[in-house]
Amino acid sequence: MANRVIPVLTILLAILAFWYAAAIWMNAPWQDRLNARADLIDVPFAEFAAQTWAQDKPVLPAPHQVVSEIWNATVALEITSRRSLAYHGWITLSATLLGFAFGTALGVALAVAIIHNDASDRSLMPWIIASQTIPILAIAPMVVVGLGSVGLTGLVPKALISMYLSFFPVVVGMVKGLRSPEAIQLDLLRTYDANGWQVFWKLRWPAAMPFLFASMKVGIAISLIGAVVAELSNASGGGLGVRLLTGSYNGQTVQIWAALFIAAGLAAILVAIVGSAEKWVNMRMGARA
Amino acid sequence: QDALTLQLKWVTQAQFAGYLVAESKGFYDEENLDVTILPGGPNIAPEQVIAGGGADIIVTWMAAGMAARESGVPLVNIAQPFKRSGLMMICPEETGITEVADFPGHTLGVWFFGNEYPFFAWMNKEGIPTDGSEGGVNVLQQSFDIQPMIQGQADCISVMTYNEYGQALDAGYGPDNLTIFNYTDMGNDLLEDGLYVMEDTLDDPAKVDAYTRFVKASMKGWAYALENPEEAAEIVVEMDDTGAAEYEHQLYMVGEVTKLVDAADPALDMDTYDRTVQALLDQEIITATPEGAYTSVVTDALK
Amino acid sequence: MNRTGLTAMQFALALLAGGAALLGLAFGFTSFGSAPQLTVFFALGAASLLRLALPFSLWLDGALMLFGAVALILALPEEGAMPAHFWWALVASWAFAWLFVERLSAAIRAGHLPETGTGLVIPVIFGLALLVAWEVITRGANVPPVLLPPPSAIWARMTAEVPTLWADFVQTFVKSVLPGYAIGCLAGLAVAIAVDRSPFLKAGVMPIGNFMSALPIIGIAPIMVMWFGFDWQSKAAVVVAMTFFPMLVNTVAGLNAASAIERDLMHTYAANNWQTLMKLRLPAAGPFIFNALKINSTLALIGAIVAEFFGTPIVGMGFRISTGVGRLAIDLVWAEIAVAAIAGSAFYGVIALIERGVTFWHPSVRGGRT
Amino acid sequence: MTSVVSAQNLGLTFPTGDGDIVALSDVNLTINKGDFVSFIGPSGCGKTTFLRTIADLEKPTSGTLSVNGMSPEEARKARAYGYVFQAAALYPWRTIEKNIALPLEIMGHSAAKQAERVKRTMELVNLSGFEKKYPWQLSGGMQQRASIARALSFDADLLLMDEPFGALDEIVRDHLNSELLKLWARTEKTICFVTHSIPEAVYLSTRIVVMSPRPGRVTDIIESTLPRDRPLDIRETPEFLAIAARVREGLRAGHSYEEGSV
Amino acid sequence: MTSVVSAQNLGLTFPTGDGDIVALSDVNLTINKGDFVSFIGPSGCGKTTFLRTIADLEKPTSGTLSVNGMSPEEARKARAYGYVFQAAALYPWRTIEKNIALPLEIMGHSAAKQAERVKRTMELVNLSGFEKKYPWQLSGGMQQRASIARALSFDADLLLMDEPFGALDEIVRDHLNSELLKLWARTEKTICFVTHSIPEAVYLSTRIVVMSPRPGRVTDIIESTLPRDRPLDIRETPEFLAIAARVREGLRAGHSYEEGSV
Ligand SMILES: Nc1ncnc2c1ncn2[C@@H]1O[C@H](COP(=O)(O)OP(=O)(O)OP(=O)(O)O)[C@@H](O)[C@H]1O
Ligand SMILES: Nc1ncnc2c1ncn2[C@@H]1O[C@H](COP(=O)(O)OP(=O)(O)OP(=O)(O)O)[C@@H](O)[C@H]1O
Ligand SMILES: [Mg+2]
Ligand SMILES: [Mg+2]
Repeated sequence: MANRVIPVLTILLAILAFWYAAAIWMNAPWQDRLNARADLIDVPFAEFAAQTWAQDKPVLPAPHQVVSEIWNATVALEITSRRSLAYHGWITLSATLLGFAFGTALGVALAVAIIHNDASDRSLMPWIIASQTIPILAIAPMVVVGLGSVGLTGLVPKALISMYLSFFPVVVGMVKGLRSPEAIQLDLLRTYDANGWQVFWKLRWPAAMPFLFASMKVGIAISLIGAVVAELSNASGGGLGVRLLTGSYNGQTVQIWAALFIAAGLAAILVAIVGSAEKWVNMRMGARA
Repeated sequence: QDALTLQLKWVTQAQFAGYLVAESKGFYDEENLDVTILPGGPNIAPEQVIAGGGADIIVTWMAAGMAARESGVPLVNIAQPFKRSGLMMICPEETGITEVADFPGHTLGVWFFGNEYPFFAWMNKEGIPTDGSEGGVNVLQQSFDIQPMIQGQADCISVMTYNEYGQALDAGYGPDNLTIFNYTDMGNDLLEDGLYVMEDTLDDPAKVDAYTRFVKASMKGWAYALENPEEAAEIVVEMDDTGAAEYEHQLYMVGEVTKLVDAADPALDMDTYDRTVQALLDQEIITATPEGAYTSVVTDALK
Repeated sequence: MNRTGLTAMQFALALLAGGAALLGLAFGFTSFGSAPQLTVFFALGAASLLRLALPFSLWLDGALMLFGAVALILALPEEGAMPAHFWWALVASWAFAWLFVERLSAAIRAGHLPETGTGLVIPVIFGLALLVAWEVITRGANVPPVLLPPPSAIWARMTAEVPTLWADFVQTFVKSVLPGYAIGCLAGLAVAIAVDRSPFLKAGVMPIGNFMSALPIIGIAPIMVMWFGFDWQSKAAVVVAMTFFPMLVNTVAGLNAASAIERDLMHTYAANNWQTLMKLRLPAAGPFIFNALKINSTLALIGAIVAEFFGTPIVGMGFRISTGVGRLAIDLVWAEIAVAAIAGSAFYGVIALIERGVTFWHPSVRGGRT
Repeated sequence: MTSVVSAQNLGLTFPTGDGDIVALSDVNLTINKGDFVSFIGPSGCGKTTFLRTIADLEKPTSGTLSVNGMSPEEARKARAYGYVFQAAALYPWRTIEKNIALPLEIMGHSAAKQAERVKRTMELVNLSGFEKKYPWQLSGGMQQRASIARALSFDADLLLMDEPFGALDEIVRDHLNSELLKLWARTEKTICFVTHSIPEAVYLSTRIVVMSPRPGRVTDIIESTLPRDRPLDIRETPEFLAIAARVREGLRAGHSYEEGSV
Repeated sequence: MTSVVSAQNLGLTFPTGDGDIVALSDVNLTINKGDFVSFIGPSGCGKTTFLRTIADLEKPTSGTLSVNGMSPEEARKARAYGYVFQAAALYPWRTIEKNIALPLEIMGHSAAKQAERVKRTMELVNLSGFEKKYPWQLSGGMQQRASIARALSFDADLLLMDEPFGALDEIVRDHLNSELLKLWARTEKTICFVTHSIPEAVYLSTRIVVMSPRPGRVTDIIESTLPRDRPLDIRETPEFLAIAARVREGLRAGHSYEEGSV
C-alpha cells in the first residue's frame, strides 16, 4: 500500500507547489496594479505572495481558496440551497446517470445490431464515427430548444446530450467484445447445434463483459462531460455546468475552479463505482484475482 | 387562468426585475395569469425558442428581433418598457483613447449573439471599417465580463451600465481613469429589452387580452422594483435557480436598470424606433423597412 | 429462405415496401395526377410485389429506392404541409433502401459481388437515406427552419458561403486544432516515455493521469481563454489539454504491451534501455498510440470549437456557430457543423489509414475490418 | 457393420486472396461403427479439415459425405458426435463443472440429469474434486481432460478428437492413452483421432489413415493387426514396431522437403 | 575440458500469493565445453527455470552458478549465449531477415556483416527465400526455425534451447534433429536442450539430465554411450533403446500421478 501512496503523494505535492508558484506569477500583474493604486510600494515577497493567494477574482486561484470555496459551498450550506455545490452536483449527477443509462442501452443495442446484421455493420459504423465529430456544444442548444418545443424540458434534454456522447465508447467496445469469442469457441457451440439466442447468452455476452466495463468506465466520464455541456446551453435549473458558466461571466474564477473540482470528484467516484461493479462481476465470473 | 411562458434574454438577474417581482409578488395571479419565466443564457436565442413554440413572449433587443423577423420568425413588438440603452464602451486611460477618432488600430471587445448590432451600426455611422482592413478596428468576440480589459487583451470593451460596468467599478476603475462611450448619450442606442410575440397570435382577441394583462402586471412589477430596490434585489436572488446572483451586485443592477425603464409607460417611442430601423437598414442588418413589426394594441388598451 | 430466395427479414421488408407503395397508390387516388412521378413510383413499387412469383433482382430494388427518393423530393410542395399519402412514399423508399442494402451485403458476403467498391456503397446509401428523410420530414411537416433547416438549404448556404467557411476552417482547424493536436500528442508521448523509465514516477503519475483523463476538460476552456488570450493560442491550449491525457494513458499502457518473453529476448542480448525502447516497446505500443491518436482526432476538434464559445477574434467555426444561433442563421450553423463533421471524419480517416500502414502487423489490421 | 462416416471423392477447396488452397482432394473413406481411426500426416495436410467437415463446420466443395446415413448438417442437428478441439476451448468464466455441463444445458437436459452426467464424466477423466475450479486454475493437461469430459458428457456415439493429447508430456500421455482405450473398449464408441505421434497412432487405432498435403489427400490406410486389448508394453513388440515402421514409411513418402510443407 | 556452466547447490524459490514455489532445489551440475546436454522431466519440474537462471533471466535464491567462469550477469553482458525460447517470440513488425538481424543490430555489427550473417544462418535453417516475409506469413515450424536462426546469428558458443521443436511433426522434427547434430559437430558449441521427447533426448545428447518436480531437482544424469556420429536409424539399435528405457525409468520414478503434476 505504502509504495503506491507515497509516489502519488509526492507528485501531488509537486503539483501543489507548482500551483502556488504559478498563482503568484499569474496573479502578480493585477496585484501590482492594486498595490500601486493603494500606494503600497516595496511589499516584502512573503506578504506579496500571501496577497496573490487571497485575491477576490484571481487569474489563478490558490488551492486553499478553491478548497475553502468547495467547503463553504457544500458542507457549510444547506444541501437544498441553490448556492450549494452539492445541490448543483446532484442535478448534474442525475442527468449524467440518466444519460449514461440511455447511452449504455443504446450502445449495446447498436452493437448487437451490428454484429448480428451485415447490413447494419456496413452502414452504421462509419456514421457512428462521423456522429462523434459533430461538435456537441454546437447542437446542444438546438437540441434543448427543439425538445423544449415538443414539451421535453429539464432532465431529459440534458440526458439525451449525455447519451449522445456516451453511447460511442460503448458501441465500439461492445462490437469488439461481442466479436471477441474465438472461432473455436463459436465452433464448439455449433457442434452442439446451439441457436442464436444461446450463442449470444452463453458465449458472446460473457465474453464481452470485460469490454463492456472498460467502455462503461470511459462512457460514464463522458456522460458527465455531456451533462456539463448540456448545462452550458441551458442555464435553467442549475447544475455544475451552469456554475462554470455564471462563474465565467462574473469573473468568479474561484467558483469556476470549485465547480471543476466537484465535477472531477464526481467523475472519479463514478468511475470508481463502475470499477467496483466490474470487480464484482469479474469475481462472479471467476477471473483471476 | 391563462398560462403564458416568458423567455428572458439572459440569465436571471435584475435586468428583468419587473417580471421577477411581478411573479413573486403575485401581480400576475391578480391578473389571472399563470406565468412561467424561463431564464436565458449565452447559447439560448429567445427568437429560436419562440419560433419553436417554447415561449409565448420573449424579451429581446429590437435589432435581433428585426433580424429574426427577416429570417422568417414574424416577431411583433408589443411593449417597450426599456426606453434607453444601457450599453457602453469603456477604454482605460492607459490606452490613450479619448475620442472615436482614436479607435483605428485598436482592439475593441464586442458581444455577439445578437448584441453586436448597435456596435456595428455605430462604426458604420462613423465610417470606421470593422473587417480588419487598414485604418479600421480589430473586433474581438468578448466574454461577458471585464477580464479582457483587465488582462489587456482588448483596448476597449463593451459593458452594460447595470452589469459589467459595476464589475469595473468594483475592480477600481471609474470615470476618472476610463473613457466612456455611452450609446444613449451619443444617440447611437438601439432599442433594448422589449417584449415580442408571434404575429399570428395577435389575431386571437383572447391572446391579446392575456398579453395586455401581462404587460399591465409587469409594469406594476417595474414600479414596485423602482420603489423597493432592496426587496427587488432580494427577489431576484431568491428566484435565481443557479445560486450565482449576489445581493450586492443585484442591488446595484436594480438601481441602474430603473434609470432605463419607464415604469409608467410601456409604449414604444416612435422616434427611437425609427432611428433603430434606420440604423439597421444602414448596416444592412435588415434589407427592407419592416412592416407591422410593432403593434400598439396592447399599450393602447392600458391607457 | 423461401421461394423468393429472401431471408425472413428481407421478405418482411419487401412486403413493407410493396405494401406501402400500394397504400400510397390507394390514398393518393383522390389527388390523381397532381404528382405524376409519385404515382408512377407507387405503381412500380406495388408491382414489385410480383417478386412473390417472379425473380426480382436486387438492382431493381436499388432503382426503386432511388426513383422513389427523387420523385418524392421533386414532388414536395413549396408551401404548406405535405399530402398524407406522400408519407407512404417515404416509408416505401426507405424500405426499398433497407431491402437493397440487406440484399447487397448478403450478396457481398456470399462472394457474388466484390467487397471493394460495393462495400462502400452501403454506408453512402445509409447517409443519403438519412438526408432524404431529413429533407422530407423538415419540409413535409413544416418544421420551422430556425429549428432545423432542410439539407437543401444547408447545402445552398454552404456553397454560398465558401470564403467564410474556409476562413473559419483555417482559423479553427489549421491554426488551433493541428498545432494543439500535435503538441498534445507529442507531449503525452514524451511524458509517457519519461515516466515509464521511473517506476516511482509511473506509480505517482498514472493514477493522476487516469483521474485527469476522466475530467470534464471542456470546463477549462474559459480558464484557457483567460490565460492565453482570445486568439488561436488559447484554443490550441485547450486542445493540448484535451489530447494530452488520453495519449499519456494509452502510451504507458502500450509500453507495457510487449510480452515478457519479448522483453526477455532483449535481456539476453544485453540491450540497453534505449535499444529496448526503440526496437521493442515503442513498436509494440503502436496500436495503443494509434488508438489515442484516433480518440484525440475527434476530441481536438470539439475542444477547439468549444473554446471559441468563450471568446475569439471574429472568425472561427465555434464563433460562427455561436453567433449564428444568435442571428438565427441556423442554416449557416449547420453548414459549419457539416464542415466540422467532414473535417473530423477525414482527420479520423487519415489517421486510420496511417494506422493501417504502420501497425500492419497487428492482428486487428491483418484480418478483418476495423 | 454399419458405416458411421462415409466419404466419396470428397474435396474441399478454400478460396483465399492469393489463389485457392486445396485442403482435401478425392478422399474416399468409410468408418464403421466401433472403429478407432487415427489420422496422421504432416502439418497442413487436411486432418483438421476432414474432421471439421464431418462435424459440418466446413462444407465440402465436391463429393459426398454422410454421417450416420444422414447429411453432416442433419447429423450435427441430431447431435450425433462429440468434438474435442485441438485447443481445450474452455470458457474462462465457467467453472469446470459448468463447462462440462454446457452442452447439456444447450440440449435442454434437466438439472438433475446434468449433475449426474457431469459427475460421471468427471470421474471418468479423473477430475473429481475440481468441479468448482476455473480453467486457469488447472494445468494444461487437466484442461485438456476437461474438454474431453465435455465432449463425452452427452454420450454421442461418434467422437472426433483433434490432437487431444498434444500439450502433454510423454508419461501423462501414456496414461491417458490407456484410459482412452479402456473407455473405447467399454462403450463401443466410434473414434476419429488426429495425432502427430506415430507410436500413439499405432497404439490406439484399429485403422491408421496417413495423409499428405498439397493437395490434402489420403495416401495410405493401414489396418492394425494388434489385438484389441493392449497393455502399454505392447509398444516394444516387433509387431507394433513393424506397423510403426510402415506408418513412418507412408509418412515419409508423403513428406516433401519443400519449405512450405513444414 | 573447461566448464561452461557450473551449478553448486543451486536453489530457486518463487514467492507467490499462496506460499512459495520451490522451482529448483539443490541442483549440482557441470556442463563442459562441447557438451550436448538434454533436460527432460514432467511439466513444472524446473527445466525452463534452470535455463533462465543460466541466462540471468532469473536470480538463484541459494547456491552458486557460474557461466564461462563468470557470474551469469557478466556472461549475459558479454553476450555469451544464444537463447531459443519455447515460443518463437519473433517481432511481428519485422520481416524474417530483420528479426534475425535484431541481435546483430543491438550488438552494433556493421550492415555488411549483418547481411552476411543473416544470409548464412538463414541458409543453415533452410529458410532462404523467405527473407522479406513477416512472421505471421510463415507456418509455426518455419517461425521456430527463424527463432533458431536468430539465436545462431551472432555465433555465441553456448546455446540454450527450450523445446525448440515442440510445435513440429515427427518427420520435420527428425530432419531438424539431424541438422542440429551436424551444426553442433561442426561448430563445437555447447548446447543445453530442453525436450519432452525421450527419443529426441537420447538421439541428440551426450548427457541427459532427468528432473522431477515438487521441488524441482535433478534425479538422474545419464551419460550417453552412443557415438558422436549418429545416423537417424541409430534409434532402432538396442543401445539406443536401452538408454531410452533408462531415461523412461528415471522419468517414471519422478512422476507422481497426482493431478497437480499433469
Ligand atoms: N479457413 C481456412 N481458410 C483458408 N485455408 C485454410 C483454412 N483452414 C485451413 N486451411 C488450409 O487448409 C490446409 C489444411 O489445413 P488443416 O488445418 O486441415 O491441416 P492439419 O492437417 O490439421 O494440420 P496441423 O497438423 O497443423 O493441425 C492448410 O494448408 C491450411 O492452410
Ligand atoms: N514467475 C514465476 N512465478 C511463480 N512461479 C513460477 C514462475 N515461473 C515458474 N514458476 C513455477 O516454477 C515451477 C517450474 O517451472 P518451469 O517453467 O521451469 O517448468 P518446466 O519444467 O519448464 O515445465 P514445462 O515442461 O511445462 O515447460 C513450476 O511449478 C511453475 O509453476
Ligand atoms: Mg490441425
Ligand atoms: Mg518450460
